[in-house]
Amino acid sequence: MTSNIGTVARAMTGFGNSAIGSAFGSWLGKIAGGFLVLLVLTAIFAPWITPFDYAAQNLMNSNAAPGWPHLLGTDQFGRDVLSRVIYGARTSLSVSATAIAISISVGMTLGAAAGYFGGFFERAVMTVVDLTWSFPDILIALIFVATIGPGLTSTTFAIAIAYLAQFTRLTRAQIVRLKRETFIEATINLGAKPRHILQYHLLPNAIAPVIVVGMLAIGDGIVLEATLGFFGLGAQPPTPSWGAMMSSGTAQLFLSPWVIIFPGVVVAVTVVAVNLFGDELIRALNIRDRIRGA
Amino acid sequence: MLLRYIFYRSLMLIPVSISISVVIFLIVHLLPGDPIDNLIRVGSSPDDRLALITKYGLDQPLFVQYYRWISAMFQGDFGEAIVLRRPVADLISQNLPYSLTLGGLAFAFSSIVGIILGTISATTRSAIVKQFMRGFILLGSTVPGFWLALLMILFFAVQLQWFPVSGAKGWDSLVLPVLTIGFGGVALVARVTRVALLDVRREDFVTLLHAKGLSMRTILVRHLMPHAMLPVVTILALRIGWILGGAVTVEFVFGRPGLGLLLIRALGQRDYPVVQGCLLMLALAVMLGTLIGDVAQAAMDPRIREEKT
Amino acid sequence: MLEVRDLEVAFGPVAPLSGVSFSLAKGEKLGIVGESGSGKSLTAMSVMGLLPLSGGRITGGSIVFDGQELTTLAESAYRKLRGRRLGLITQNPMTSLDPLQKIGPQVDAVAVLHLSMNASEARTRTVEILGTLRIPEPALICDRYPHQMSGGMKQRIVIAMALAADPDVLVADEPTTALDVTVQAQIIRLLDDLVKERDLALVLITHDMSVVAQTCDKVVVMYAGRAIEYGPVEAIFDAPQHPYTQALINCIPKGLSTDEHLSGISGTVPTVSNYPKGCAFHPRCDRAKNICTSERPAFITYGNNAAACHFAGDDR
Amino acid sequence: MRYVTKTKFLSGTALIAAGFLSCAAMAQDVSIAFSSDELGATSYNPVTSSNLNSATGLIYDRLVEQDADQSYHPHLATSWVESADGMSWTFQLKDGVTFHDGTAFNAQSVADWIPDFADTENAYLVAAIASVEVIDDLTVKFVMSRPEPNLLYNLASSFMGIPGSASYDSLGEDFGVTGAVGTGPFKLESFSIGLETVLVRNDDYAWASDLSENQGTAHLERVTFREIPDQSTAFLELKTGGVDLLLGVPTDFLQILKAESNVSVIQMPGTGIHYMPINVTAPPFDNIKVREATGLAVNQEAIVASIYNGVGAPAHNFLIGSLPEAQVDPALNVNYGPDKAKTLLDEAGWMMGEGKVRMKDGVPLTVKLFTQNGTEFTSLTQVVQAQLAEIGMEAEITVFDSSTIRDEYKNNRHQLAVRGYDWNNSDILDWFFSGKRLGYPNVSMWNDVEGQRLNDVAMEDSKNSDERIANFKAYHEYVLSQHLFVPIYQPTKNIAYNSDRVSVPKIVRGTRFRSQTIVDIKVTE
Repeated sequence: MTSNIGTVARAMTGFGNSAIGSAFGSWLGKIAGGFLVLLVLTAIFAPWITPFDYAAQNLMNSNAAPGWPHLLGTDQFGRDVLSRVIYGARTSLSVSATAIAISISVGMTLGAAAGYFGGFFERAVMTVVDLTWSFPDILIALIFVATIGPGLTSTTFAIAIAYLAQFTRLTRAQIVRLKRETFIEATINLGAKPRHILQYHLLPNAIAPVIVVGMLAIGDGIVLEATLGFFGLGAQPPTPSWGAMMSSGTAQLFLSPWVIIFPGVVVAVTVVAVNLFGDELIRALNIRDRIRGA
Repeated sequence: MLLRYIFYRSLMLIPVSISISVVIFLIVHLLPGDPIDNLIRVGSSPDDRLALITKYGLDQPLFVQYYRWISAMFQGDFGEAIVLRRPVADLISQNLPYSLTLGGLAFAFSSIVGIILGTISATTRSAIVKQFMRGFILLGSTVPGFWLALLMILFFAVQLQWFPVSGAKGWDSLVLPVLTIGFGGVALVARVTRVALLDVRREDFVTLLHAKGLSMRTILVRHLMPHAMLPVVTILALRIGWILGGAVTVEFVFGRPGLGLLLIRALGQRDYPVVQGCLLMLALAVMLGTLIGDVAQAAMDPRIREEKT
Repeated sequence: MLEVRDLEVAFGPVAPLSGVSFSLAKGEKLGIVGESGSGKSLTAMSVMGLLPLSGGRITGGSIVFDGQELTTLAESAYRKLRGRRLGLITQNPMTSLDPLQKIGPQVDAVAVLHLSMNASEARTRTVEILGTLRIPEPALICDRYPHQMSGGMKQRIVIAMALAADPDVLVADEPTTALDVTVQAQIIRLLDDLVKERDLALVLITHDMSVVAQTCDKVVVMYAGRAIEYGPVEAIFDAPQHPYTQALINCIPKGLSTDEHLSGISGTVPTVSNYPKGCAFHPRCDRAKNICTSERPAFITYGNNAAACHFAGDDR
Repeated sequence: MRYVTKTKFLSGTALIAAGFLSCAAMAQDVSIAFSSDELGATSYNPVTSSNLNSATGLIYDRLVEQDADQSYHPHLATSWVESADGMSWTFQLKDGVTFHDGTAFNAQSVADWIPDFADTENAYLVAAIASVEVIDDLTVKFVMSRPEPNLLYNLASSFMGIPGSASYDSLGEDFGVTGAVGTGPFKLESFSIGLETVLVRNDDYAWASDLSENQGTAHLERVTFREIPDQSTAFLELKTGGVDLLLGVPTDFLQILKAESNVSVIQMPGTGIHYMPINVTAPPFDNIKVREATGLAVNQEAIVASIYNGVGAPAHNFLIGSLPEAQVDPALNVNYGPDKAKTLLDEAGWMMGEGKVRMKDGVPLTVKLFTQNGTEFTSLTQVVQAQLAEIGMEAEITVFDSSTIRDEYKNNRHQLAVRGYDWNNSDILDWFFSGKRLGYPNVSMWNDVEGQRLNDVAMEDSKNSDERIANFKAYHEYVLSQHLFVPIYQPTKNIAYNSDRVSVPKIVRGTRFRSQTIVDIKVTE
């Protein structure tokens, strides 16, 4: 595939900056970053923050509207929606982050090997990568979950596989670019072993864009997890995840909309925050062009 | 030159297709469960079950089953659906038009609107427009499709009653699904267009175009757009697979038949021939998409044309 | 023909260029010389009216071309000058042409736009100009793409574009930097000939003092966004007033003698955001005194040249 | 109609047009959304298809019909006689019945039809019929290879709607897809797989069964059946007038539907049970005391009241209430009894320790609870999980798709599961508890000598229906005594319709909402 995919990949990973938007952007970036930190802290300290047990049912008080003591209301089992949204942050964030971490490590290995060794190996890897990249991610995830069974583990792997192509491609592009740089050529000419070059010279230099793109992909991962949840896969009850909550019976949308609307809003806000913050990172690290190079 | 390029590029697809068919076959047959459970009903005996397994050749070793499938495939025979009891080719050809209509319209919608919005956002001087576009693009690429679909129905179909809630009859049933899929697509295309335009604008030759005294509009239309279209074409070509199979959630919510829904339903029933057929179709569409993308690139960019022939 | 006075350029809050003045008549060749980042290219862009492309604007001074004030000129009127009366040659021929278009149309466009020619007239003219630039088989070249040509050839195409509408002033922004040494000389010679043949005014921007010495009539030496010395080439080479000019001249290898000491300039060019107070050159200057760190030197005319140094005119 | 509603928003001239549209709408034209469990049919061939929907019953008539009380009523057969030894059945057929293609329905039609079942997945329905003899034009005799007290039940099934032989043979594979010929009150006009089926009135129809009030042609001229996979979308279609009838409304929607002024809901007694099978081979459930305790932990009444809003009935044994075999010794019924459950667990050695979970030999009482995706079961499973926690049993839920969960059962990886069945015949006991079908469908993995003996007697040695009832009841009671499952809930079948537009008989006859009721529906708007 051609280098234009680079622009595509870059475009997909963040919105370009503009001179005027710059000041406004960094202000937004601060808010987005602050929100994300808060979210992660909430997820970590969920047991101490939640007002109720996320799994405690109270069938006599089901579908209660937001109010006191259930600030965001209760679901059809009388469980506290706020507590579930907070615990849901745990599930959704950890599933997505773990998935992307796996995706990055495998993708970087594949991409680095492909970019470094080139030839038939590169062509084979990239053909597969391009194909999976063009395959709808929801189908990849659905087939994968059908194969190894539902649950958080398989959802995690499904998301990891769905986004593998992106990181393989990005790493490869970084490596190909770096390989042309003089200091690497020098190292190669000095007779260093491929493993050494990859490990000490190429990968450290390639990692920043990959990490940032990975961060942005966490947002996509959250959405994919939610969509899997819509098909009843993903987190197993009573474990809350945003996706599972949003899909907990579309009947809820009419009966007790807060059960579905609040997780939806949290997903939207989180993903937007992830994107804004990612943009700031790209700007701060000045790696826009390197992401473009993919 | 271009023809030569297409020829060689197509040759590469043959080994890829064969490997893909093996992968698809293995994935489908490694799925736990089997289609026979979906055929037998209360009252049939365990012997009836065995008879069915034999009838559909599911007791044969995997490679025998693969050989049968692939050799039939070479004669254009997609096989017979086990649970759905129809020729797979029939099922696909019944569902494909729906996918193509929905996908094609969503594709056209997102390309045209996306390119226009992307161009506006890259060229506007107004900070408000810029921030608005930024917000739109951000939202468009983050909202889950099923969520958007439900909201669309609630607002446009239930509140305003402008369009039917679901179904696939008449043009008006297409509007909401196309908008739902298109929303994300528009955001993506606008994003790519915008970034590509901003990238090209920084190239040296653009300075020289200005130095020639060309107007901004001439430069945009004659020089910047063709460049910006290279990545846009790439992403659009890559989306062909998404068009055919990626609309599952939208098909589900809007009650439209389609390849994605057929595939997911067959997957649930382990209707092997249907799943295989659909996946192969999608894979072919994806390969065709990358081929079209590459060819379009080559047609547009003389550098690629030479590099690859 | 062209007169620049106290030009000042700003990008948002930063002002990377100020206090640049020079004048140029028909048939004259002016060199603007300095290290990268000294503001040479900004000067060129200011003259071409292309600063807004990179987000900059002119905040002070004037540029008068043929009696017309350019700094306040409307964009539409400026567009009629660009390509028609002001020609630009850019630094990197590799990236100066639209890679998706054939050579012919790219050159034709100028004549079509400014000389109201139709396509075939413009093509005839293109072929003719390419021929005068010593490009072999000009008619065939028109049907080729930029990537199919060598760097030197591409730079000739760029020159052809600049010349297509018979301009009065040619601004050449480091036209040879990206080229092989042998080609460099050819291009410089070509420019030199063109000035003679067509009675052009040439602004040649370069970091190479020797090119200036060979080619130009006048020279502006720039450092850290300011002109620091200006005058006829002979005067400046004979008696450079600014220590920086002196240093640049010292950098030119004089011959092939093996024991010759080639001096460099110690230190680095400051970036826009941290221009030193006073004379921007003082941290690298071996003659710097207290006054140099606090007061910016004014332009002092000394003989035929003028220099911005507190010690201009002093004997060394 | 949606378009009528839409025009209301438009101005005066459009209102006149709307008037015309309303007249057109008065032309007895309705659209019906299938329930989610009957989606995805690819053919209206009743003989070979494994998945038929409600529209099938409108195209084809059956020889006999079954009512909600499980009694049998004549339809195309006016009467029947079973020989004393059960080895033959003779049916008198209705006179004057014609197929949609104009050919007459007679004894030969039946004789041509039964052999078509050979080698299909539906062959078991006629497996006991050795041959079909045409006695005269309107008399046909089934010669049996063994007594089959269940024959009438089979004949009343959708799969035994009678197709016209001529068309069946000429269309071949395409029968039921491009065309379909039966004797039913409606003819197939068009069938778009996965989208909709359009039926038009059979104007010759004059042979409805006595389950219908209307004995002539249907009131409706045109019925459009639509497939809408998402339940909430289907609900919105009903609300906005896109469909007039919703077959199969999930219980969670009832509350919302009742709030809609223009929507009426019919609740029919269901034909199935939601229950929790217990894998008797997986410890700790190999101990009958633990199994019994599990059953005592489930509060059926609370479940019906809370998650089903009082709709439907609690289930206390394995069969639907209307079957005579369900009337077992009350002592054997499974009821809520948490105290006894705790005692039983104590006796089994599972003691309450410090935490909320019982322990035995340092092992916590943690079990796997499987279920299928789809809101119906996942909600129920979560409540069951909470109720099990009350007696100190920690259940971990896994939600599978229907194919994967069967694979788990077959590989004996399960302990508890929440599932349901839909079947209005006591032979369901054989299906789920026969030692021949361990894993799936026998999810309880129960293989017991006495159980199998009682099963064989009920399945094979029943000469007539009274004997069959007694045998199955005995088998049912024995199954209950072994605590192989926990009965939970008998759902109702809920049908919602737009009461502004259509009138539907208040009392629905038959085992489900089918042709016998649809011929009585009128457009009233």
